[in-house]
Amino acid sequence: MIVGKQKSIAEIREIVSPYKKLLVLGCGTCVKTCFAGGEDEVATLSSALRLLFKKDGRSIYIEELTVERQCEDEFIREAAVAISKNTAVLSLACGAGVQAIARRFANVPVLPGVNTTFIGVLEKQGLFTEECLGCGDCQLAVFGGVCPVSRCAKKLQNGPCGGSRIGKCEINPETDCAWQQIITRLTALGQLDNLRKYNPPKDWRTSHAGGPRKLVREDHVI
Amino acid sequence: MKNRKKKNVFPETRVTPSRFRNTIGKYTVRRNSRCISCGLCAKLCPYGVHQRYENFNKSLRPVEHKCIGFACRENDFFCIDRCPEQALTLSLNPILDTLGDYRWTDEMLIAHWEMAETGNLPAVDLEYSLGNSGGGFDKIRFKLTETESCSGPADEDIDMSVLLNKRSDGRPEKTISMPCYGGGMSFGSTALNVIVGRARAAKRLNTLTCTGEGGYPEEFVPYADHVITQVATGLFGVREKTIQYAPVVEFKYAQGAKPGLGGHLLGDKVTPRVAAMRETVVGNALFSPFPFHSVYSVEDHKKHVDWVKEINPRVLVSVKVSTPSDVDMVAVGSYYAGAHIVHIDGSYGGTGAAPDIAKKNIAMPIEYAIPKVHKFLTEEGVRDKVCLIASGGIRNGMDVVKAIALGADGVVIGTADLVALECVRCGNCESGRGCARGIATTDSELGEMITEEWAENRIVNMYLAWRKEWCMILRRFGMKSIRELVGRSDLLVHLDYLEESERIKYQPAPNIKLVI
Amino acid sequence: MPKKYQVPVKAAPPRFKPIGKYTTIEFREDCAGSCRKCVKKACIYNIFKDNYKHVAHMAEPEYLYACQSCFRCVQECTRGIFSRVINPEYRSLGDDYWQADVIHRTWYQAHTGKIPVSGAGYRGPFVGEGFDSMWTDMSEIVRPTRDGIHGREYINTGIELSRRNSRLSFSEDGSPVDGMPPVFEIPVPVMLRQPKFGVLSENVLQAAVRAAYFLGTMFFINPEYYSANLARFADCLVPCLSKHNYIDFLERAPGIRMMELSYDNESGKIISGLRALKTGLIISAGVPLNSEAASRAVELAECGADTIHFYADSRGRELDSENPRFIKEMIREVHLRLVGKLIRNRVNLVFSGGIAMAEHVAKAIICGADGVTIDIPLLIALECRLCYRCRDDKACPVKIGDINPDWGKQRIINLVGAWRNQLIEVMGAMGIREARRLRGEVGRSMWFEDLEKENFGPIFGEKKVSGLV
Amino acid sequence: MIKKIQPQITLFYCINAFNDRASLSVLSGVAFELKTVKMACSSMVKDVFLLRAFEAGADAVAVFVCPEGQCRYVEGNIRAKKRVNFIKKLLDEIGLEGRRLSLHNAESGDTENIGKIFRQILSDINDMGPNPAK
Amino acid sequence: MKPESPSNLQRVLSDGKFAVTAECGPPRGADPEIIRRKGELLRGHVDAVNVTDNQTAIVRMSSIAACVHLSAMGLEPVMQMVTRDRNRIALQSDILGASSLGIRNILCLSGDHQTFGSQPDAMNVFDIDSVNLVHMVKVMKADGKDMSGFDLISPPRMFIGAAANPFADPFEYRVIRLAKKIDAGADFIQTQCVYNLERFREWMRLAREEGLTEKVHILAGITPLKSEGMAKYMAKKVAGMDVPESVIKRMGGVPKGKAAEEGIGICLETIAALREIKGVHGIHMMAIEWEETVGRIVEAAGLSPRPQAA
Repeated sequence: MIVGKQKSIAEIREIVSPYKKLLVLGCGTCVKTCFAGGEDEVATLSSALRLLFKKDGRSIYIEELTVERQCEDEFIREAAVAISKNTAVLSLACGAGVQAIARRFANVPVLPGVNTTFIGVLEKQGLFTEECLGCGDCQLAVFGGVCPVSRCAKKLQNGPCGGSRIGKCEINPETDCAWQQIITRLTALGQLDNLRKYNPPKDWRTSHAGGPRKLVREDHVI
Repeated sequence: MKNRKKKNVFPETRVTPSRFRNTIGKYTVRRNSRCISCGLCAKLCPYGVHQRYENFNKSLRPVEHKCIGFACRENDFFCIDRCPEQALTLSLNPILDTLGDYRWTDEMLIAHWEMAETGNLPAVDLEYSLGNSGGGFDKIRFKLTETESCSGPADEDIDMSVLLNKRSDGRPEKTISMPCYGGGMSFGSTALNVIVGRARAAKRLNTLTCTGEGGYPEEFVPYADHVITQVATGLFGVREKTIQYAPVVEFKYAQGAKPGLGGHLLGDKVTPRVAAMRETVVGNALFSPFPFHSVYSVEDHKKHVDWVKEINPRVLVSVKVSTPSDVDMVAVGSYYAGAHIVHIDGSYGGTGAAPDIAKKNIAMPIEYAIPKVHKFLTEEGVRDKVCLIASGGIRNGMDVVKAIALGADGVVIGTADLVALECVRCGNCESGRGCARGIATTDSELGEMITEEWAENRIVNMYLAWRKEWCMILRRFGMKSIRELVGRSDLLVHLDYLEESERIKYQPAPNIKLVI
Repeated sequence: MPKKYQVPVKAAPPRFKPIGKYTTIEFREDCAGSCRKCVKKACIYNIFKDNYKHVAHMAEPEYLYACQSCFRCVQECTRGIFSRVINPEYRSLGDDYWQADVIHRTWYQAHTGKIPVSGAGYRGPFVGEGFDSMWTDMSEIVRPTRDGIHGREYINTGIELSRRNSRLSFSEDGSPVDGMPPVFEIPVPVMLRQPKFGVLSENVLQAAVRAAYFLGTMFFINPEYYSANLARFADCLVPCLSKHNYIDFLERAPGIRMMELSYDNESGKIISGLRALKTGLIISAGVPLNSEAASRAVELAECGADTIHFYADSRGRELDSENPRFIKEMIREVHLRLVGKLIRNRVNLVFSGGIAMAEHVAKAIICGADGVTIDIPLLIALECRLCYRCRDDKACPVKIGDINPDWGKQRIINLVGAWRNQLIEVMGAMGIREARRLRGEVGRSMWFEDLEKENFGPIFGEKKVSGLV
Repeated sequence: MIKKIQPQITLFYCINAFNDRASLSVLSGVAFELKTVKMACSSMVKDVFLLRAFEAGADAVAVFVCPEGQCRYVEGNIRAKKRVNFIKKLLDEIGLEGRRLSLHNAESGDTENIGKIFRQILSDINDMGPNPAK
Repeated sequence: MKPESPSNLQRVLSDGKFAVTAECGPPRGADPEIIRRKGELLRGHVDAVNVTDNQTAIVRMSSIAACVHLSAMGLEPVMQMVTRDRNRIALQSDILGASSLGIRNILCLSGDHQTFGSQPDAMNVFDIDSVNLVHMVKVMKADGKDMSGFDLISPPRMFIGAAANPFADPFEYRVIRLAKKIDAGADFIQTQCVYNLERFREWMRLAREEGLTEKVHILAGITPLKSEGMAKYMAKKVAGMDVPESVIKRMGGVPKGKAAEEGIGICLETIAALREIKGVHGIHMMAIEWEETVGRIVEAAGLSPRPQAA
């Protein structure tokens, strides 16, 4: 899932301050799961903003709504009425959701309330870890299911750097060394030979290096 | 002799766990984030509270209903103390506050779920034989004997069978292999898979179940030898054919939970198939009349009985009546009109939907009706000619034998079957889309939550557990057959009728003030 | 065929969310609820979705308590984040007589006008104090109507409030000596009475009085609360007067058909005097239900009261006693005393206090009452939570004082309608077609003590524990 | 004429920790308004309820929870504590002062302690002044 | 400059002599004098001077420029190049440029992560990793092609070095990785500082077993310790460093003024031990901001004078 983190109140205050009527729009999928933009966060943030502005002696009208997904038209549509009643939308979705809303409603300022951080998983309660960079060329089969592109600080393709120590990454002793994990796992799987092979430089065209990406499924286009 | 062979039919237990991911137990075991998934608890616990998939290195949520609780402290496998990270906590499950009621306590429900899962009496310290109602069965106990004899006949040598036809009228001398059979639950009120599952269970246990008044769905045909056709006032789905299928036909005059009221099926439950079966319109609420339009007297009643006997010469006739103050007369009248089985249904019984005022206030509890009818039939000299079946508020295995000792030949069970299928007795059987747990509903989605096989296994398991309890009681009194227990009220005591010094020898009933 | 009495009920939704019984505790941190199998989305009662709708508007978490207790969210949540609890407000709702579920069911009936129906069996104690220690009878075959719930309009729940002469005397020329006494009937054996506490604003009084008027029953009112606004409903008003003010009041309030005189030792005289003065006025005597009740009943019956109205306390207990008896026994005593004196048929007995549920009406009548009056249920119908804060002049949590009288009227009509239907339920099961025939029919009821003695006595011997528990 | 405004306190309490409103009578004589919300477990306080209490005009919000390790729901009071801490931070960010929100382990009948807690809250309000977002 | 002339370092090593290299960090400024002064300190004591490439992710004079300054002084530079800051295009272009300026040695590294440096907010590149870089240089040199396969008009001449850290985890994999670098085209290997001789010996043993010492020249890293504090710092804070407790104790066991001497003593002992290990073909001195000590150590270790360039 996409992991995000709500922006600081100070920052949100800054970006919403020009507006008098604000729709706080949550998204019920990824950012809900990481507690950044679901119904509860919408309610909490709205309440906090009301308090904030009231304290400053300003009046602001805040409406709350959460749709299932802000990245799909069917669900975006459900917000149309609420959006039309407000002068701006504070979207608590990931960047994709913010832009999807912005694109669908040409005349409405759409403001981000969440920093989209990464594609990751809930490792355990309260701990989200990055697991994928979306590089567009998945080589997990070689690496025993552990991705050095997203999980190695140096994206090394040919083994750990000299900083790996007791299974931890040199840049942060709390971070597991991806290569240690790759090696452990391949050892367990009896596939350590994968690592003797030279991995040529990665083709980054499928990643951000290629500019904004598109995925076209010709079979779906009529 | 064919029947004698059948009496000790003893189907095997098929372990059948809950349909739901999280079980409800008396205790709650929580694992906090300190857990390092070392797997020690899974190795330690012999009850299977902590489970692990072989190939999955995270611990699973504890299977709480298997936990034996604080008593486990004595054991060297007590997971709470042994956990190297102190990641486990044990406490009484606070959810119990919201489960159960005065008659079916939380522990009784949980215990029955466990019986239905395993076919055994629970290992957890649950009080499953006594409710919290403060009267009736909950104050009646079997007398203590000098020695709690463990010897005696083995379970499989104890005869639990009941003879249904005692009239010697040339009709089959049908027996069922245990002293209870299933009460009527109509097609329409209860999910089809549930009632078919009950029929399958009845076949495996060699007992009976009953159609209720909703007609005879063809799914019953393979189990026809074990399905009673009910003829109720609505006469829904009653056809010559369905009378001919049946080993027993039951005339339902009244139902304990709503005496004086006909059945009531809300419009929502009348799906196309239900409507077709009942020859009515989809979505129309159905009120059965009360009573039979053609019955004004015992003579009229006799005509009914004769009519059925004429259609099916092998059929036995049961008459189901409620428990008014003259229930004894009614019972005798039924017998004289030709009934083989007199079935009295007490006021605290279960139902799909009934006005609260009726469930609580009308007609007498079965605990009074059984001795009353038994005594009267005996005095009339016809007790040996009729099979007296009791129902309505008979919840558990001990209630069954208490009812028999009070004078019944056997009992009819309804609610307990549903509890085996994980009914929580929330009471919303008829509201909205029907039972949220997929039992008493015809909703297209909810009605598919249960499979026939699952229902069958759970019900069979529960009765196998009960049978173990019955055997213990019979052994205690040196009996080899449940028939020896009938009317042996001398073996019973009632706590309110004992001197203080005597009373303290008996297990007191739970006496908890509930929020109702 | 005469027009049959029916109570037209129609939904009158509550203004405030009723205090619900259950809700879930969720450890939300364990899951954010975006799972495909999320039980919050699957709840068949839609509780969680509704809760979110409310969260934007509510200051207090009351709306959370709408759970129907099916346990599916608890059992199916993939992360097991739910536990269930009882609403602490529900726990403290009412008291051990006016129990939370009684209040709840009253709210339901006032809301819908339907009788409370549920599945599964009875869930309460085997037997209880007071009315809970008796059961009503039923008949397998005899039925007042032969068509299930249809044809019920032929069951008559009406009672009389006027005096009945046991026989007519004629003079030698064949003409009746006394004039035919007026016959005064109400269609339900339930009358309303002004509550002793509560926010009794004009709106509340209007609601109750209009409901009584509409139902054709009576409303017992404290004369201080009488105002000209109520004059057009005079037909249904019964002012509760004393010897000091009855003359003034009767002059001030025209059109009154029935009055009540609170009992004292001059009551007999006053009643005789009034009878002569105001022929046609129905006179009730208001009597405290204490140890003297039965003898006063005899006295009042003999001096010509139409109706004797006994007041127990709010929990249905005998007054002025250290060891009070329950209204059920008191009704028996008064009724049997009059029967013994052969004057039961002269008067009507109405009892008040502790009538909390429809079944109490039926049981009170079986014990020997003609009818009952209710007060606290009226307040509950208007959403009262029996918090008694009004007694300390604190604000009513449900703002009863501000109700719309039409809404309040409908709520009370719904309640009485639902009670009447339940009374019919009981009468139907018993095979009784007239509420008047139910009076004193103890033979058609079953009492705990009798059943125990009759059925358990021969088995268990002598009962060593007195009482019920 | 200036009407002295009484401080308003909203109290969320777990009925297992504290269900004894009578013990609040120790505070009689102290002028403040108290609004109470009882909960079956302190974990029923959601972030948003705490904020709404402030929106409704509370000058301070107190949460009474069971002593650690004694929660009927095992970790309800810990959850409550974490949520309260989260909201405290949020209040600081808003500029409402996190001190306005406090969590206490309470035990029924310990009137002395309860009195102390309330006096502390009142003196805090006195320091901070009324809720500026009223 | 004759393009075919090999580097001095290559010649020393291929002659089977025990090589000495030293590290020299370019200044955080544009003044060439500083690098010249450092070079002067090393002159005559070493066979080549490693010039770091924005070491520890702190901005310094570019490695190429510093190399040219040293080269002009007659010292032989080893240009270090990290993949952190340049993508493959810049790397190749810089290699061609360096070659054109007469730089004949390259040490291919991935580079310290920018979070350790002065500008942790920088974007890193890591387009390719160090093994890829080794391979890339090898292909450019041997096949005369750039990464796209384009024939270079004149291929760069480079003696290709790579780094190895025998002390990092997972230990078993370290030798595999060494082999990988060798296969990719490394001619020589410079290791992380050796304090833990035991572990280094073990690593060398594994490398010998794999036959790697036959294919490549291994230069063991040496860093003289100045103080106990430095020893502790290196042990705890510097990634990939293995300073055994015994060494720290030894440093702490002498009076403060004598600590530097003790550090040098440890160095000398280490060098003596290293020379006994089969397959170690030289040492690489990393005297961090202490270049003046290199000469002393080399002399004391009996490695002076260095063979003269032909």
